[in-house]
Amino acid sequence: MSPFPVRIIASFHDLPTVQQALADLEHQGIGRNQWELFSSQPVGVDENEKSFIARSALIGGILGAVGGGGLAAGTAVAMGLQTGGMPTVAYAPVGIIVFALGGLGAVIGTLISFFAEAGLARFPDPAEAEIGRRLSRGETVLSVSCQPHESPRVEKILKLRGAEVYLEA
Amino acid sequence: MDQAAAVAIHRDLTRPVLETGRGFYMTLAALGTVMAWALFCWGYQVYHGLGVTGFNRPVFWGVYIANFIFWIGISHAGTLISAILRVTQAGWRRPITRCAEAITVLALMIGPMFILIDLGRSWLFYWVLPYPSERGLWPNFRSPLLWDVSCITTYLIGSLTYLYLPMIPDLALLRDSTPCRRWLYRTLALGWKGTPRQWHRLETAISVMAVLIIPIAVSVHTVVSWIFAMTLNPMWHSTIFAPYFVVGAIFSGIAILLLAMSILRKSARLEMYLRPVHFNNVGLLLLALSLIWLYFTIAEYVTTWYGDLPEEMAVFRYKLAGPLAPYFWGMVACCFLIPAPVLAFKKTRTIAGTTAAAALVVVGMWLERYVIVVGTLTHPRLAFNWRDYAPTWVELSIMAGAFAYFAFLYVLFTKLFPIISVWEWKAGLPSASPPRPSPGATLSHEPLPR
Amino acid sequence: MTRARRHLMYGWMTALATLGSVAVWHSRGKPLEQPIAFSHRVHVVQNKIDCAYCHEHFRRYAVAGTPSVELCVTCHSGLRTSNSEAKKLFTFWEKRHEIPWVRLHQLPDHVVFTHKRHVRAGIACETCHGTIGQSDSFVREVDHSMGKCVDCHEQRGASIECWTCHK
Amino acid sequence: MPQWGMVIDLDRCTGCNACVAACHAENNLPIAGEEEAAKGRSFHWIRIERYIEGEYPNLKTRFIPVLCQHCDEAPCEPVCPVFATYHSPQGLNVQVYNRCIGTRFCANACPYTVRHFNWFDPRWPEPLERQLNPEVSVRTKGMIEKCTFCIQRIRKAADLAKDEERPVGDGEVQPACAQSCPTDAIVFGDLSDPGSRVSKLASQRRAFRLQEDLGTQPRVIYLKEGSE
Repeated sequence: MSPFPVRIIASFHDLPTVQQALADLEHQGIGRNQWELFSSQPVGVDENEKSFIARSALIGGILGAVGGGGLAAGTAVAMGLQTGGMPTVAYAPVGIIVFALGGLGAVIGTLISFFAEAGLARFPDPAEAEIGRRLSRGETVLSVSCQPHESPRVEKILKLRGAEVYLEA
Repeated sequence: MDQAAAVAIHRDLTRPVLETGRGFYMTLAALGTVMAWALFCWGYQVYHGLGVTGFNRPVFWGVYIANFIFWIGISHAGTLISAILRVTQAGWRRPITRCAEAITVLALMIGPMFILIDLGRSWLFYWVLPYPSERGLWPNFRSPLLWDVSCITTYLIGSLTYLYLPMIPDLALLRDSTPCRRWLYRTLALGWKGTPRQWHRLETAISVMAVLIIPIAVSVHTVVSWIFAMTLNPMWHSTIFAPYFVVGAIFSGIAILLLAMSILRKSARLEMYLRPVHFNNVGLLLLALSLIWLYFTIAEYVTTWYGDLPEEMAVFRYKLAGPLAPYFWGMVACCFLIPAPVLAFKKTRTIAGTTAAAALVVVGMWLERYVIVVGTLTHPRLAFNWRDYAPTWVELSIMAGAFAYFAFLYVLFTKLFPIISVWEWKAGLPSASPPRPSPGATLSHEPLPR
Repeated sequence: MTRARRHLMYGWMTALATLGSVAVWHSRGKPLEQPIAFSHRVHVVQNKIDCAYCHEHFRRYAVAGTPSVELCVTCHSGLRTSNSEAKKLFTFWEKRHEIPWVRLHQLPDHVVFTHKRHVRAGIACETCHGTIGQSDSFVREVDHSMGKCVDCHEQRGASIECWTCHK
Repeated sequence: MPQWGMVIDLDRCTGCNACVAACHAENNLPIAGEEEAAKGRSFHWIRIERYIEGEYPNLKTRFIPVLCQHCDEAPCEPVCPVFATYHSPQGLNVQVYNRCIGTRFCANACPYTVRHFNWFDPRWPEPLERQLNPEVSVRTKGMIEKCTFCIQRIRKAADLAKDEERPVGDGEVQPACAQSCPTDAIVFGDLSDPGSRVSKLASQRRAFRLQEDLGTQPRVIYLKEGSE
């Protein structure tokens, strides 16, 4: 249960207006933890929060490479069959498998960390259908959570910035 | 951004998804007929054995393997080109990236199919996969075919990811705005909301993938070429093969991308989005690749000719002056002699000009694959065994079926998903440069009404 | 988890369990019908006859062999058996006709197997043939899977080279 | 462990094809038929290659019986994705038919073109299907096959020798081709035994190997034709 019982959803026509509205809200003591922004366009975020995706790709790549090397070399040792006068573990083929599976690991690492960080592949919240409809019309949606007594004030600020507001309990 | 412009873009780019005309069904039906015939031919081949093809000893491979290389080459259209354009932040890439990435994924579904078709005992194809069995048998990683299995698997998963990631916001858009197939878009959008955090992570993931996919794509055609170059056969055992194949792959990939762009432009009414400038730019890329291809081809053939080794010269003569000469010179005409001048002059580098050049290049590159595979195999080292090869109706039908299958999948793809990235196009509009600073934190405070 | 989802999961589990048991039952195999209801148990356990007495080739040849009707009669003619099944033997004998035993084990064409090498290496019949000697019916007990062969060869240090067993 | 090898004396070869016929009978080779053979799909694990030198009327025909060379560094082996072909400790290049999935990569990699592919299920004209050798499997469609140095005969000899607790003697194993050669041009035996007939022949100055420059280390050693 959120400590803020009231959720106000407002849609704006463009991003700069939203940012002005957010500035207004902050002035009124409505902090970062109280609002959420939805946009159909790329928006910037706080760069202080580092993404783990690149490192995850690297880790996945290393795991894949080690796994690939193990698979290729292990198979050669386990089968123990001589072919073409090659050594049991022939380095060039192992290197190729290491490269390929390293790449695979990196791709999977990227994908998993992206899903985890972006909070995807989870059951959506039913309230989002309305937000989605507004986004698909090219609007930008701001959702503000607040205490009941704050809600008229928040609503007023948003409306002053030209938002179309609708309330939700 | 202008609201009206956004609405117009949204309408234009999702129109092919929403409006289905008679042409769509007729196209699918026509392609489906060809595919059904090819499927029958494949069944016929599996039932009777590979003898129904034109293969013999020593020409153990033919049209199927040529098609395998060709389609794996086509798959370099997308991912590699779109990745390079993304990494270099070419602004004009926006309308063509998804179109190209879809070609990659679909071509990668066609190419390996030919290995399956080419197997003598196709039903045992899973023996090349590493899995523990009671027999305790594993595949042989020393074999270039296993390198192919590994690299193509990686490439397929990588390019699927690379196609899918930038599609997520558009899938969410369709989920929220279309009346049809909502379950599909809801499932695929994975609950995308469009929060700043998601946008940021998406862009990070796309840029990581763009960097990753380039070496992976290069490795794929490298190992495809090594299937040939690792043998001791004359004119296969060549160090130039890996880069030669990669260049050829990108070359044919760009050509098929141009063709797809040209067809989409008309059939999906995207004239406003796929403009002459895009054809001009991709056409220039094609020209550059045509020149590089020519350089590699000359390097390959001149060294053979000058070295004058008897086994190699047998193949060389068979290709340039023997029964394969029409194919060889056709390749030279289609890959360089005709398209290069067309692409070189601004006057002919029009939409029609680049499309025609691209069509020729696709044909030319198919001929190149055929000449490489068949030329060498007809002339093994012991001259007693030399023999010609001609494909039979079974091989040609299956090949036609593969082309139809590719077109079928592509038509279906454009029906299910917007072929031009809606959000990327919107983000590329001049008025839409997204404000980067953190909202709420850095903006100036204006006096507020109480 | 929703109700429907849970039901779906139960459905899947039931289907898998059913498939599994069908597979197990299938691999156990059904007893074979023979022209004479021969009992290994009576011969081996009750009358203490050695396997080699009837399957006489196994020390020298690839196949162990089934006994000829003549061999059966050697013993049975001296026995006053009222057993109806044993009487069938004499109808074959009188017609000078071999008993059309139904073959229990047939290795695929690509496998080389000799009883001789295995017996001479000291492998007991029961190692592969299990309890057929104590059984009244004919059930295919020998596991012909390659994994079984390879495991045993590895344990005993025999060659696991492909061409040892494949032809 | 014996290291099997073969010597073929080209001076003695008359190109009579007896070895080809014997090999067919011994190893269950399918009869391709006229039509298929014309397409280049005949099966001969050993074939007599003919090279004609000179202009009419001064012709000289040379014969080389070519069979699988059982290379120590065989180009066909590493390319198989499923280990259907590998090198046995006795130096044989072996093909495991039932493991083969029919990529035909080995056949393309072989510089001697001695590998054969089963384009169809095997066929024999009546009554040849009744003389199949039970010790050799019948290959079905989609498999590669090739000369095995009559491994069934090697296996049989080794089995007998093991019973008698002695090594396989020289000359005890004879592949069908060697056995049927009327001029005794083909000799088979253990190359690691310096006293064996095959070793002695192989150390002659006439000895050469086919396409030696490729570094494939073949196990089949040819003796040059004498030049008078």
